[in-house]
Amino acid sequence: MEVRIDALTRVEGEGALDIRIREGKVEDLKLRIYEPPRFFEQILKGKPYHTIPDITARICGICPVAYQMSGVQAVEDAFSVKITEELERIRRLMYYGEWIQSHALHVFFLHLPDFYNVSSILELSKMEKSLVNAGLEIKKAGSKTLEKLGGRVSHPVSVKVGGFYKLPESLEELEEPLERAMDISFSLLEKFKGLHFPKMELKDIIFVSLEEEDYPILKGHILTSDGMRIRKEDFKEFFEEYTVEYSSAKRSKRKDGKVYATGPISRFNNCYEKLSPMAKEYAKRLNLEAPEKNPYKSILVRMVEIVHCLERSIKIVKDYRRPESSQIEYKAMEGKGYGVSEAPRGILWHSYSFDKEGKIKSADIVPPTSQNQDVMELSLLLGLEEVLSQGEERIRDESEKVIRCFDPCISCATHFLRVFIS
Amino acid sequence: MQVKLENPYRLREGKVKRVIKESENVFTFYIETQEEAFPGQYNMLYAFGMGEAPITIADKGTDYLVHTVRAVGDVTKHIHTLREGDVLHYRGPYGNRWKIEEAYDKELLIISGGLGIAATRWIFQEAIDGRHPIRRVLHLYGSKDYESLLYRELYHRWEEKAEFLITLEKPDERWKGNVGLITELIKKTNISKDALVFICGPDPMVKACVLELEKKGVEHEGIYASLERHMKCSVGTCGHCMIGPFFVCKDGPVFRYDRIKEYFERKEV
Amino acid sequence: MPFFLKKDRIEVLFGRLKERYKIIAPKLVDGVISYAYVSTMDEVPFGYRDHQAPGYYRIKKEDTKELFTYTHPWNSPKSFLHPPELTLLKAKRKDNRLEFLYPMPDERYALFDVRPCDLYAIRTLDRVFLTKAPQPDPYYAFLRENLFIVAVNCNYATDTCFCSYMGTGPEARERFDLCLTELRDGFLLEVGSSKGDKLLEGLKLEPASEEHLREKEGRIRSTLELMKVGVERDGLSEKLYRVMEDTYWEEVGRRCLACTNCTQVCPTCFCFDIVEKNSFELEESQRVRVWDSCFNPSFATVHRFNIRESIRSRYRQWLMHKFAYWMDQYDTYGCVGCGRCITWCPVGIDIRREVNILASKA
Amino acid sequence: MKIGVFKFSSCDGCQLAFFEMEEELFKIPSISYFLEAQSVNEYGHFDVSFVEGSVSNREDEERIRDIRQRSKVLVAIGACAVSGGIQSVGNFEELLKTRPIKDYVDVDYELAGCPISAHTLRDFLMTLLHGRTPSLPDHPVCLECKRKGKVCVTVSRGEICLGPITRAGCGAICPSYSRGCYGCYGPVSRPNLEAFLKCFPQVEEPIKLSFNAYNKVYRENLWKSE
Ligand SMILES: Cc1cc2nc3c(=O)[nH]c(=O)nc-3n(C[C@H](O)[C@H](O)[C@H](O)COP(=O)(O)OP(=O)(O)OC[C@H]3O[C@@H](n4cnc5c(N)ncnc54)[C@H](O)[C@@H]3O)c2cc1C
Ligand code: SF4
Ligand code: SF4
Ligand code: SF4
Repeated sequence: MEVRIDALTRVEGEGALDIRIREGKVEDLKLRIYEPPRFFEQILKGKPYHTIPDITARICGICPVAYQMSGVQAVEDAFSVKITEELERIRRLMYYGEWIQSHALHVFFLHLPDFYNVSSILELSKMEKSLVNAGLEIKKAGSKTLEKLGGRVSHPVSVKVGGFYKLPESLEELEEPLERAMDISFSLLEKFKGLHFPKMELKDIIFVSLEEEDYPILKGHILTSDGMRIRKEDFKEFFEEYTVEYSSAKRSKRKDGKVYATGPISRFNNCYEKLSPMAKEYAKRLNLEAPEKNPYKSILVRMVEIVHCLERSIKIVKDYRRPESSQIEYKAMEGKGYGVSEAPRGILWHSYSFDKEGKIKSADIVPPTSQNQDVMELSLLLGLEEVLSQGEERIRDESEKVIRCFDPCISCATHFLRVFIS
Repeated sequence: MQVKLENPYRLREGKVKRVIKESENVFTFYIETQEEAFPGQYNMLYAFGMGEAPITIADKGTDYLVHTVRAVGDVTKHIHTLREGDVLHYRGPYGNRWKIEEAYDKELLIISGGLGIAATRWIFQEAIDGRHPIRRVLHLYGSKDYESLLYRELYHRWEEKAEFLITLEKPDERWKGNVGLITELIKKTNISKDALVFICGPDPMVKACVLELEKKGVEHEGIYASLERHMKCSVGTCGHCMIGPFFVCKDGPVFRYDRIKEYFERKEV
Repeated sequence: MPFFLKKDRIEVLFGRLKERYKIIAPKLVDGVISYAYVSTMDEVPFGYRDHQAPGYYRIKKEDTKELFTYTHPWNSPKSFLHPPELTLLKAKRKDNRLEFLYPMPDERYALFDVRPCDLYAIRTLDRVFLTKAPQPDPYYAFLRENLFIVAVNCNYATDTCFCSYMGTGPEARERFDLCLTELRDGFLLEVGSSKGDKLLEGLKLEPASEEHLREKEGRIRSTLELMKVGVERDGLSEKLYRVMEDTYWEEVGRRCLACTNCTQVCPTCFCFDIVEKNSFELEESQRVRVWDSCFNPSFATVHRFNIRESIRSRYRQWLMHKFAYWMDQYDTYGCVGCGRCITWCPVGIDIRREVNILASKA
Repeated sequence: MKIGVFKFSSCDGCQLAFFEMEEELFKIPSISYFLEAQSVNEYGHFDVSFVEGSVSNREDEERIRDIRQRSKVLVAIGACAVSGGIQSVGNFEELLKTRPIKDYVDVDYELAGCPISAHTLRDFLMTLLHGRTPSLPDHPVCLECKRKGKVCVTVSRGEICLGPITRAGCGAICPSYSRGCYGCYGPVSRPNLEAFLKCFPQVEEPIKLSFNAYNKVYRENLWKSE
């Protein structure tokens, strides 16, 4: 039997899935991403360094801040710019805003309908109006943060190498929506606890995240669940990208051949201890413990991360005083730089080299969705075991559900340089 | 200090008494009101959520006034949905009037092009009602085709009292009268040099008629034209309707031709 | 009778204003002197100097004890009397009927530090919206009547200032409530209205001496001398009417971006659009007045056809309106010589130069 | 009213505008096709189709023609659909071939922006729902910049700002954040490019880097000269 899903729904971007089943077993399974590649690395070549945050943001309209943050970090790395703590805090706040907005979007708009067996949030809102409204409020807190700091939710305009073009006088107006989102998140605990999660265990995979002073988001080195700590500049020594014939997106695996996952579950499993107190409390009340190996429960981890971001954001907002200067001075120079941060969907790695004037000589970007394609296929194999005998419709349905757990972003995955046919 | 001023943006309401379908996209509305107004003036008609549009007061009785509206955009299309008994919100009247007294003891020539007849209907009816000492009243009306002729039910009465001539640009077999542009009709018509002329129609038509009238020896001082421009406020403050130093909304819409000539005839003023 | 005010006493004046009004005063915003709400006098950029030229604006802190060392802010009183966005009416659907509300603005502003050019511009706007309008505009009237004006005479003029040529400055002559002239060791304080009198009520004030008056005159004179480039005002509108078909308009039209900046910063340009703001399900609709510009391609469209398609003709509309049509409409020029349109034109078109060239062709 | 939302080569940011409409998203009657929002979709006939992204290959080309055929009104949303987007910069370097929607089919409306703003989308949808004819701005960002009371960054700090030739709609965000507009809404329909470039020759580069570099106005006036 062949099961085809020509167009995955409720994911960002467009992809397809082909499954071949023989004698009750999956014989072949292909996650096909068919969106044409957009050649960002090539486009960046020759452009001045300062265009990086604006251009790379366009790789993904859902997590542009992630691109901006990894991007400026790489440039600052190359030019030896050290950002002040004060400015770093505001960068974090902006990034939290994106996590909140993007996670809430995924949790409520894309993922939650699966647990209620409805087609969309529009239908969900007819049966669970208050739940949907709550989701909107949480998302709004993130959107407002982004708008305040960057002018708009998607492709904000304020981020630059060395800091920000301009910072707001005050952030007071964010306090109320953030605090409200926090209350609302807690009020939803019972709802989330009551969701039904199919069983699945990702036994043999490696969880990969960043590690830094706080729960990882803005920077740091790479940490694997089997105990490796890798400097950002060495990323490519341990992880390699490869392509498959049936998909227009690159993939990534660890050089030792191990399948790995990046994203909320990996962060949670690797860095649980660094979550904010309220986020820990939230996890506890959801009976969520690290390591959590059931990808279906990623929705819970996203909620925990939302709470973490809200708590950290509220603190930053309350302490905020506009810095004397919104940016620090620097000079462009020849060299190579690396930037890595935790996009909502996982590790986003950038590296660039520049000539004397700061023109980009080469660019290399590895987004989270590229990295998660193998683990998605693996999870599909596991997730489909139970339903293989239940007919095409059910298989199709379950496949999409499994894929959604990873919140893949296909626009990110197809940004890349060139298709190698393997 | 309390500011107590009449708010020019305040809307009033009038009930639709009667709706006449003139043609496929032109309707005439009779609105209940006792407001004072003069021929040549216009109202701003309001459509909820759509905006306002300046519309000529086509006629007036003791307790109603008449608007003829062509549905071209948001406001006018909305107005077309109104039926008997509905309420129309409007403000006005605005603008100046046709100076009929200038025609005393003279010939009065009215030239209407297309929907422009909405702006001349009332003054034409006044001119022929016998109260004004006018020597001769002549009305030339040019229309695209038979279907778009307006006010057909009035022609009979008009023809009895004055010379009312129609020309059609693209007639069909139903039409027995004049054929061609309105300028052709002017050419054919006997008009005295000192006739007073009222024109309303699209800009190019007005210009062409003036040329034709010049040939007949009519002076620009004897020609009045009613103009159409983009309008938002109607009280001379939004600036959109400016033509040279004039605001069409308050200094017009009726202008003596010699006064606006140099702006009107110039390109892009 | 003019008074003399010691330097530090200006705080008292400011304090009194603050008790009664929302104070709008010059303030540094993004490195530019701007009219904005201020709550203390410290926010006023005393001691700063603005350097303006066509398409250029920078400020510098001066080493001086003088306070009013700058010229007018980049924006003008227009922003508060004829705000860029103002709701004219709110309509609401209720049981198949419409209900209308006409919200009158309720701010009581004190404009602290209005320069003579802008004071004259207020007078011009008064004509547009009140005295020469067929129906006075109540929204403007409300804001205007509640307005308290503290004028300040100019001790400095920047390169784009030409008020003296337009006959509007550098001395304020009328329509202020109070007027200050900064002198060597204090201020000359003139009262222009009973409102001004009332604000000073109970303050012990020292009458100004002859010498103070002489110093003021001297200062005004030296400011006047700073203005080297202007326009010849006499007979200007007649001359311009004569050159409406000149080919020179084409030349300016080639340089102008039609970006609308000149019309927006001009303290007298009043043109506006009215737009609908609707609720999603159309239960409610507002009519909102927003600034427009004769450079906007949609400004003069009739039946999808833009009467002023070329930039040349839009530039002509703007300049002719300011210096010719305005005279016929409002019995005054539409230009007060503040120079804002010169400074804030991104490509630095200098209206003085264009006017002079055109007039010389008549 | 049957609505369809379609994606071609793009970043998804314009579709996000639908979600950013928040409560009002739920007031749109009958979204029949929108892969990112719902799992049950009907690919039939559409009253209004919104198309995000640029057309990059044969399949895309066939798909857009098919969508056009099924749609009464077709709306291109965002710089990718209107101008080709950032990826179309690759056209000049012969990296790939990707084109705006209008190069293949008739487009009824174009919503500018990289991305479009939720606010614009809301107004546009609302206007259609109310039975009005949408009217989209053709004036420059400068007018919005002044209506918002923002100081000109070109004059006060010598920043390069594409505001004078860029279509309004964003609310002058960049000048509000003390930086020059980088043209993400694309050019107004008739910019005075010659005058602008003469005064600011250094803007040519940012225009050519921009998300609208492949816009017809620039394609015909800027790249041709080379
Ligand atoms: C003094 C005066 C008197 C008038 N008297 C009458 C009268 O008696 N009867 C009458 O019918 N009209 C009259 N008009 C004309 C009428 O006011 C205009 O046609 C008015 O614009 C209609 O408003 P609207 O909102 O319906 O159309 P609008 O939306 O303003 O549309 C006006 C024109 O623009 C076109 N248009 C609409 N939408 C767009 C768009 N998105 N982009 C480009 N073009 C577009 C329309 O096709 C139409 O041609 C008068 C005008 C004036 C100045
Ligand atoms: S035209 Fe220019 S100089 Fe004159 S008042 Fe307006 S902005 Fe000032
Ligand atoms: S900052 Fe840019 S958009 Fe604003 S006025 Fe200046 S040139 Fe125009
Ligand atoms: S100012 Fe320009 S670049 Fe910035 S958001 Fe607006 S259109 Fe885009």
